[in-house]
Amino acid sequence: MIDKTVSSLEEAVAGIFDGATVMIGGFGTAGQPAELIDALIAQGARDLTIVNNNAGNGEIGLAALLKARRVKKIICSFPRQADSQVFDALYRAGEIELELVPQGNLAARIQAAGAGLGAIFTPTGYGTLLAEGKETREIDGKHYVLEYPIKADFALIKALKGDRWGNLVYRKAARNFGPIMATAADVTIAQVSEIVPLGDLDPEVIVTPGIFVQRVVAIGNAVAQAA
Amino acid sequence: MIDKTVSSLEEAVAGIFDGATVMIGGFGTAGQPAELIDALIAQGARDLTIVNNNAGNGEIGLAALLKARRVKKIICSFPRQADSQVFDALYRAGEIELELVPQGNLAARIQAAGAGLGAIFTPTGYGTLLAEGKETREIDGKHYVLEYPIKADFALIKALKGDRWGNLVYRKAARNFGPIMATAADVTIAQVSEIVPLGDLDPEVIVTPGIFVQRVVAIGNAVAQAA
Amino acid sequence: MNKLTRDQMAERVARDIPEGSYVNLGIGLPTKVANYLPKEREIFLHSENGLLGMGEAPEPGEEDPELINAGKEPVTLLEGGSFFHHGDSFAMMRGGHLDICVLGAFQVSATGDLANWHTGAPGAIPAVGGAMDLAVGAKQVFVMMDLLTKTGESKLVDACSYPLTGVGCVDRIYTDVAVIDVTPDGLVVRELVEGNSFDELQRIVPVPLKLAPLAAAA
Amino acid sequence: MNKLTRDQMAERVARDIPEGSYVNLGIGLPTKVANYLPKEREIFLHSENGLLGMGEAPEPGEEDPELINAGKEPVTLLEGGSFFHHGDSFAMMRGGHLDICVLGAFQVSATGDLANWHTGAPGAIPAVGGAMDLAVGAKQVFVMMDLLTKTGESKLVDACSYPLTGVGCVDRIYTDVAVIDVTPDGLVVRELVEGNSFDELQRIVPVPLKLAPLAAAA
Repeated sequence: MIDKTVSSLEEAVAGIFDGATVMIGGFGTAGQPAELIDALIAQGARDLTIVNNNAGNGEIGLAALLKARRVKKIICSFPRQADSQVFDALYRAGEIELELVPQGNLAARIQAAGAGLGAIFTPTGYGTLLAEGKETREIDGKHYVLEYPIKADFALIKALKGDRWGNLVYRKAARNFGPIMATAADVTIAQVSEIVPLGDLDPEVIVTPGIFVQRVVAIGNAVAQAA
Repeated sequence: MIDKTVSSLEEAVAGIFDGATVMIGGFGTAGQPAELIDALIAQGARDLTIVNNNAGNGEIGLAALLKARRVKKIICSFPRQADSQVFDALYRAGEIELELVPQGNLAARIQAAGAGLGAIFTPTGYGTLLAEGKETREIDGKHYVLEYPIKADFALIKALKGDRWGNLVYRKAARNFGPIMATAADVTIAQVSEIVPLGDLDPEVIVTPGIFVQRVVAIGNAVAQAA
Repeated sequence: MNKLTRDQMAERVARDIPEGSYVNLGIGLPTKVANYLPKEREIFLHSENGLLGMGEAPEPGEEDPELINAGKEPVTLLEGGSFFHHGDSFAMMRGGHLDICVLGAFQVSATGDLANWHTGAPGAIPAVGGAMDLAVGAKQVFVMMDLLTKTGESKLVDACSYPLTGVGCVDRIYTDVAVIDVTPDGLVVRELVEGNSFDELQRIVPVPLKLAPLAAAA
Repeated sequence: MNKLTRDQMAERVARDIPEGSYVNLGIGLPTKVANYLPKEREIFLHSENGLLGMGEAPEPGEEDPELINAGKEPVTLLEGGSFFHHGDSFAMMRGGHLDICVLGAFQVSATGDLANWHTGAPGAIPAVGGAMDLAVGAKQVFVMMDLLTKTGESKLVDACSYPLTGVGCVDRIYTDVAVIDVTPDGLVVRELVEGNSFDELQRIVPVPLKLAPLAAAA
């Protein structure tokens, strides 16, 4: 019997190694797997490259990981926010590397990794700073920039429900990057509000099929009272 | 009030012009929008380029469209089947053009069109007849072929339920090409077993959001008794 | 010159959004447009974080931290709305499925180049989000901005001095003093706020303008 | 030489599929492998038309024309299975998410080139389906074929004469007389059907073979 559920957050983040590339789901705090991030901080892996839409909010979650000095580089689209003070300070001090990627290219590059494409010509960013030094091409009268896949060793994501095969469904706008990050990491680790028996999730509504998920951990349904 | 539902198959296929590129959903007969195809035959458009996984089965649906001599060219992955006699005869007589595309490249090229990419480097087909004359590139030690998007003027697809905003859900393996073709056509026309009131489809389980659908027509639930 | 308030600008943009449009309203000023879309007109608001059919702000106390817009403010979802992941959301944007996006701007050039994400100032931390995807992807790109900076310089320029968001992507500019189209023949003033004259406008904009009001501008 | 029947070949392949594997069984002979997967072992069968967790053939009368496999035969879905569209399905294949695919073959070369979609015969109507995606995408590509053609020629060849499906993609070949791995050091015989000798095998295969049985082959 295959059972991808693990019984502790510690077990969930086991094996994340120094220098790993780790995708972290979420758009701001919606969909951010805060408990998994806390477990990663406790686990101790350092020199991480983080892929996330943002660069942390306030002092919790991703911001706390940054504050613990575990992150060497962040690949994101929107670091600067009203409450991104942790990142801002590290960045200004030259203590974190930033690769700024337009949000749609971030999504498309993650998808390209998950789908096994070698590279994509995307229109986004053509003629801008963010395409400097990149190969471009005119196709049918429109300009495109060549962008490469973003793969990860691990993905930490948050879903609403999961089962022992790793099937996942999400909740509202917390879905955001979860389903695509799950496809692009060697080991995808999902925190869910509830682990349900196999067969409980309707095969028509499963958003992330279990093939993309290696570990599932339940964190209780504190965040999903409305589900 | 926006109402994308139309009351007849005739209205559903109105405006499909001679020479149009038309995507038709389905994998064999599962998900094939047979009633829309019959309506297209009655409508009379000719010199069509058809994009489908197959090239018709038996004498109905897509095979009937071919038999009516409305198709100039077919883009597909698997034309030859036990019951593809209509296509076989036209092809052998030189009366239909075939662009053979590996199934995954067909899907990826349709997705690229829907997502606004200019081209993709795909590993599928490298070193084969189907990549002859195409640009290739080695990326990180692996070989890729450059493939371009496949767009369409119209897509005819089959779904289980739809609403007046064009939101769709599908049924089992009849989903196949429907959701991706919907993204890649200027005008996507969906036949559904049932039109439901707005709000009946759970926002979490809508597979094709209405933005990708221009017309919805109900054909009764003859095929969906198990739904 | 007479100037529209920010709310009047939002109301002006809202008037030009037809029923049935798929629309993305950028963070900041453009978000205000939602307040002026007539209730009887069905317009589909898209938010890049995976929502279509976005509704109004929730009642106080009804906020859901997992139901937010691209500006990370609580929103609601209309009946008929849907949720999807970031890949699908940006396919909608980049794939030309949005009819209109409305963006703020630091500068717009005479040829429709847009600068709205980065001042280029030393020490500034850049953040781009989905702006570049909207700029290249939407069928029509509307910009909404005051014509002048706080220090009185025209934000409508010959060539942007700030880093670009997109090249030649802007279709129409709603300013506090006039509505201006970017056309193959250059910038064309379609509408002047009541009391403003074309000559007055041309004096403060360092790019040649033409005057060609739209018959059905309202 | 002693030869396995087609069912024995299917049984042999099935033995090598570990619990928890994500597996795609190609159309034709490979489909038989499903019949020999031990019921107590949870293995996830993928079908490129959008199924994961495919089950057995339905009872007669229970067939659903919208629940079919890639060979367009009626199947069932296990509890825990899921449906998805062709884009996602081929992302699973091309993106390296399948552990194993099992494909039939016309020919396999000494370096693991695969030919299984087209005889190249004049007048033949080619059809490729998902074979090329499986060949490049699965972590391990197993081929399942009789060693000899009906006219007695080796299907294991120095270089394929039929049009290729994929270059250097095959990892292991299950034939009716032996199991052979494609390795950086060439073709290595891992297992001979009982009663067959290596020398005998080498005599009919026009490519140099090595013998290196796997300790834990069964």
